[in-house]
Amino acid sequence: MLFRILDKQEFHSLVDLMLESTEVIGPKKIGGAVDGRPIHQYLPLFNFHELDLEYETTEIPAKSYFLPYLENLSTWRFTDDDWSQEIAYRLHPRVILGLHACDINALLKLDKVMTREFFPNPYYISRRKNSFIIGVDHHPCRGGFCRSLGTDTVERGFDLFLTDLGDRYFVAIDSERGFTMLHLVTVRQVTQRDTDDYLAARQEIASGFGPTLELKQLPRVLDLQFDSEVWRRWGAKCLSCGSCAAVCPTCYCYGVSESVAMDFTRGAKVKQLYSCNLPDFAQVAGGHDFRPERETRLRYRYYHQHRGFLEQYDEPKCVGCGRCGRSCLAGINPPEVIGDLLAAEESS
Amino acid sequence: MSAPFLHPFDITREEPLCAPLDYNLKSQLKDVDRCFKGEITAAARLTRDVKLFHVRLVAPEERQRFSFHPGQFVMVELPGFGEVPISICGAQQGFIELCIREAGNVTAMIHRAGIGAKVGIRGPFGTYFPMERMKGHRILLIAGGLGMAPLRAPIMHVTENRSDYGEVRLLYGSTEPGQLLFDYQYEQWRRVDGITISLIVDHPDAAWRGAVGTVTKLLEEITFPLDDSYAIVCGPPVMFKFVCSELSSMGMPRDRMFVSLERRMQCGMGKCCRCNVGSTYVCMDGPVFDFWTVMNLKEAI
Amino acid sequence: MNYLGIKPVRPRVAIFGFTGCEGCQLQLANGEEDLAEFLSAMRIARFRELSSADEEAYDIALVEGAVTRGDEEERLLEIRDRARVLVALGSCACYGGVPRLKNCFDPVEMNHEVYGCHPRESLPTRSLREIVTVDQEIPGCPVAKVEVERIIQHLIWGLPYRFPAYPVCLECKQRYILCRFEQGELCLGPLTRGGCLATCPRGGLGCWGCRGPAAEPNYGEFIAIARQRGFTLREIKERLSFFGGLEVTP
Amino acid sequence: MKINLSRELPHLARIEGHGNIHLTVTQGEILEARWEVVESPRFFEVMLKGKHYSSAGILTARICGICSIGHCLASLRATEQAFGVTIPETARSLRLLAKHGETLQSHWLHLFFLAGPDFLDLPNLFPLPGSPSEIFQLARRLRGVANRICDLIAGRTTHPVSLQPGGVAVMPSREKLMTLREELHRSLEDIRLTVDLFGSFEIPDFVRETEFVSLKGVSGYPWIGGRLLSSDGVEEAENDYRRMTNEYVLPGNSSKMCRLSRPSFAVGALARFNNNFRMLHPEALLAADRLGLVPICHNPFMNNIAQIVECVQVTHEAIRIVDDLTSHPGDIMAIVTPRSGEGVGAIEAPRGTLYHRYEYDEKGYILRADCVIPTTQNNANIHLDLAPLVRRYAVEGMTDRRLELLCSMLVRAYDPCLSCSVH
Ligand SMILES: Cc1cc2nc3c(=O)[nH]c(=O)nc-3n(C[C@H](O)[C@H](O)[C@H](O)COP(=O)(O)OP(=O)(O)OC[C@H]3O[C@@H](n4cnc5c(N)ncnc54)[C@H](O)[C@@H]3O)c2cc1C
Ligand code: SF4
Ligand code: SF4
Ligand code: SF4
Repeated sequence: MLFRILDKQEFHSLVDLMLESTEVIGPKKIGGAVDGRPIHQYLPLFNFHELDLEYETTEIPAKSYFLPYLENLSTWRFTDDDWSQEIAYRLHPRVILGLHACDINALLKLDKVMTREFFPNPYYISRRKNSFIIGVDHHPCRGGFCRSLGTDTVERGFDLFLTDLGDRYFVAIDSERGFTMLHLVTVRQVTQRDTDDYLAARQEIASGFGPTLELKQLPRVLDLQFDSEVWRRWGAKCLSCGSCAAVCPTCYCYGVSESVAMDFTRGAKVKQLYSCNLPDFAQVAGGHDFRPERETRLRYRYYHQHRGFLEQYDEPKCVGCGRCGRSCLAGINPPEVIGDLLAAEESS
Repeated sequence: MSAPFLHPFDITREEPLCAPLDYNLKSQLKDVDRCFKGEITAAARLTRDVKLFHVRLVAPEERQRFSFHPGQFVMVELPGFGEVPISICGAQQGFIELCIREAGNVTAMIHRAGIGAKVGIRGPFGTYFPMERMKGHRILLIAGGLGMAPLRAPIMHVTENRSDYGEVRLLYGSTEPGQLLFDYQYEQWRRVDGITISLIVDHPDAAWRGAVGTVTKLLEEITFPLDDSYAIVCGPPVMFKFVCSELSSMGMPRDRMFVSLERRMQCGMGKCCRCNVGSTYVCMDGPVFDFWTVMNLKEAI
Repeated sequence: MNYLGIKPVRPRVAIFGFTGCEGCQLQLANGEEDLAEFLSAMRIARFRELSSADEEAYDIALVEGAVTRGDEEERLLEIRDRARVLVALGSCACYGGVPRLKNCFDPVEMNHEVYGCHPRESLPTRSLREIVTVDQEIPGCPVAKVEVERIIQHLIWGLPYRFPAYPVCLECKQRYILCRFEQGELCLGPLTRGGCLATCPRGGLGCWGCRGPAAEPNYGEFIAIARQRGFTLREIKERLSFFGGLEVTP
Repeated sequence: MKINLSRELPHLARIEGHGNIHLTVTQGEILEARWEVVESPRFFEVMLKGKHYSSAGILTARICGICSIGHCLASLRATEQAFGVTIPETARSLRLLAKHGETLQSHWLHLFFLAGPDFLDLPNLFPLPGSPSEIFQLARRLRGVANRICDLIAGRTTHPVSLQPGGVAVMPSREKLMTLREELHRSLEDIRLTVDLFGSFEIPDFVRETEFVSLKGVSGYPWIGGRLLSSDGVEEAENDYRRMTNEYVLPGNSSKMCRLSRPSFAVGALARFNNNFRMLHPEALLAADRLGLVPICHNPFMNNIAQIVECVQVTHEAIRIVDDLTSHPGDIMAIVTPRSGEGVGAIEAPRGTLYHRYEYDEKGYILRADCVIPTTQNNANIHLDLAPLVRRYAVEGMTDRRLELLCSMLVRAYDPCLSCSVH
């Protein structure tokens, strides 16, 4: 990996240049909660001042720019007794600016599912390859537990990654196009002082984390505690609303629905991201349901995150961003649920 | 700035676009959601709610390259209406045979579509029965109810390669005589292909002369040793669970029995997660599993 | 035009209105982009609000509004007799809707208060299914035109329509809408059937539950959450009872 | 000339709600010419009791599916008056824009789908399969613009969500407002076509002198709040609306009736025009001129024409508001603190002046509510128009069928909203 130093003024010029020619997505403050906490989302930017890199977290992850909540898979045109299918991929380049390490790690996990499987997903690949990703270092956020999962830092999956050194950014470059992009402005080589400052900054960030969860035993515990009353307790709270999966940067499951115009001349096949907590997720014809109770569905989600995915891809699917816990009205959050499970295993 | 500084990545241009002609090849698969166009050339009613469809791929080239293994399934698409997973129950002279029960909206609509209607076909997907491994062995083919549909493909495979296999027994149970699928083929399988067929029904009618009861009862007939045999068991989960436990108590190793699981599926490609059992995608790691694996899947049955 | 080898029928549709605001009927004339296709997909036998044509025979009856008078009940029974398919259009028809709110007041006093010494006939509000068999319900206040279109198509095919099983929250999140609870407001989104594209939260208003319950509403936990966030039982109950579709348990 | 006629026209078509006309003419003498509202009463005023102030606007919007925005705005205004809340200027503009959207929605619906077929001699304006008529397309486009205004500002075409106590909950983005402006601008051409179309219709020539009541325009054509004015010279404050409406109950009609200086008065587009034509935009005046609408006009059928004139007016006003909103956006929500008190909100709904009045307890729950609906105010006038109309045309020897049609056209011209009137 190559490193460069970018003055903040130069960074401003770079963003201005990007805004001139491409769609730029970045964290933007869109309001506040009753408790006064600011709320940010990744949204299209129109000028540099809308960008707020000091944000703690966003409610919705950047996943919707790669796996949109609603996506047209194909369009049908009907003529008498026949039809044709049209498939279109998103081909416009765009810059996604200001992703934190956890979100980039989440993309790396999605990459494993979407690009390297038996059936690569062209809709995803097209969006992924057309996204220029600039990450940014930040201080630990409330409710996040990325450290426990080792996703508080990221080594790949971005084009540029910025660490704030006060008046300048320490930039990690991970792609050819990232390197080329930096040619548009003035950058300089890293000096010893920069490196020292960078390490100090990293050190400061690292020291901000609270205690971590010990997750090594978790996959085994999940099997052992399959019928634990922990699931009943948390499951009773679940509203079956699907918010957790909607805001999770790594959840990718979906449902498909098709529609046809009232005059039967055209139709569409549309994918909508779904959630395994929703009542009909595993229902089949005739009404049989493989996971009929809230608790079995809640349990399934934790299984997939921390055991199932691990079995297939050697890593858990969760990046510890804490979004699911923050957006759950019932307050179901991984650190507590996992904590309860581990405790149940201890005491049994 | 004049020129755009990010160059669009065009997935359709990067490599020569290749239609997914054969899903069994890990070939340069690009447009995974594009389906073959298939024409319904024949539709025959087998029972009150089951019809057998012959679907012929419209493009000759696609027809030629379409190949499948017994046990695999395709996604059948009614454009603008919906898509459902259906096991391939046979393929002959350029058409695919699909045996479809009217179970809900999409299947009801397929039942209504007239001859000549065009449907979309994606696939074949999934794992298949290990017909190679079974060569030279005795085979038990056991079906309950609509389980006969996925079982028909292995039967056809056996009849076409009869000399490769040892003794073949078909045990088939159904609720009532009118629900027995493919009854017009039994004679041929018996007389020409030398397959022993035992039938049983729950609710006999006046004309029924055969056995009465559930399919597990037919297992009593089996006298030969099972440790060197193979079994394919298709039917509802309760049925195959019973049958497989019975078979293993009779001495058949659990990894020599194969079953086909049914789950909700929306993609067939391990993306929608709807068919997940624990960490296993029924569409990719299944639908055919050996019974040992199924026993180890939490929530599988 | 054939669709998948099937020739779609053009059903004869009659539209009726009972006690309600007629806003749902009005939705049928909205959705300008494909209004012509929509209206041509059926033969409108009767639609008093927009047409003076009046045919006796029809296959599908779309009935809007709740029943609050004897003559309405009679007409409903007659419509049930004649229609092959009876559809309850809108929350009033499905659940009694807003008109049901009057049921918690004393009918005599209520009448006196509004009409003085000339009281009007008014029975306790009932939904259609409290009187006749309803084949299909289309909830919403007002109904969502897109959903009506899909349902009409399903009626044309004679196949049941499946509503989303998920509550409003999912669509809310998927549209980048800020949670109303986070803004200090009450929202019935976690209980209410999705499919409205979270219209109210998107417009800056908590959900009022016009579409009735989602597949598995968790009332107990919902009330606990709302109370914990400082809403009184009175507020919560007022909200839950608003459109008549949700359960109001203490 | 002797005419014998006994007609019941039950459940009149192409009006909102259920109403009947009873006609009995024997030997040319009118025994009965009666307008009767048979819509089921819903008792909104009672339902409102004990409701939290945040529910009032949402509940009362359900009085009517066509003028839900009007009801909501009247309700919010009454609540805000009761609590002494002043809403921010931008919110005021947004509300007016939503109001204009509704006026367009309602007027276009009435002109094309409800009244229009009478002039075209059609049962309805439904398109024929495969070939929708040009008039249908025109109606579709115009209603489309109206619906999009409401969608954008109020959050939905019917039963608004963003109009809330204290102001408006969301500010539409600049881009969306700009698109709307373009659309409004383009629709002016369609409005010109509509003016031509209605100019080609033969409007029945019938005159009966009556009193016209509306809000009083001060700096512009009046829509939301202000003083009340009658063409007979009565003027009252918004809070004293009851002296203007004088509601009374008639046995047999589910709707109440109103009177002022005479046994009946009229509200609505024609009343607004007659009372405030001086405030109209030049283009609106031009349209009135082209369509032969001259103040003070006493032909109730000309209400249709007054509606078109108002559509011109409202479209021009809407364009100006969008310009203001894009150039100086500001706050859209004021803080609302409930207190005990009472407040009145008067609004010019599409069919005329609408009043809501609430009394609140100190926690913001409603103690008493009163809503006076435009159609209630028009009912007596409709009723009293029928006999002279029948008399005039019966003398001309008109056929029964024509006469019947004319009577229904008269009722329709008022664009009555019967669910509203028996809220
Ligand atoms: C691998 C596999 C092979 C199958 N082979 C056959 C076959 O050969 N013949 C046959 O008649 N049926 C077969 N089925 C079952 C068949 O797919 C369902 O009956 C069918 O999906 C019901 O769809 P529907 O739209 O008619 O019903 P609905 O109840 O309207 O279903 C709605 C949606 O739910 C999903 N769904 C519902 N039930 C099932 C189910 N059991 N499995 C998967 N998805 C479901 C589908 O996505 C469907 O679009 C098979 C299923 C699987 C998984
Ligand atoms: S499961 Fe929760 S904490 Fe983990 S990645 Fe998803 S949203 Fe974040
Ligand atoms: S606003 Fe309502 S519907 Fe949306 S997420 Fe919050 S609770 Fe759910
Ligand atoms: S958000 Fe709630 S109240 Fe609003 S339309 Fe949807 S279901 Fe109805």
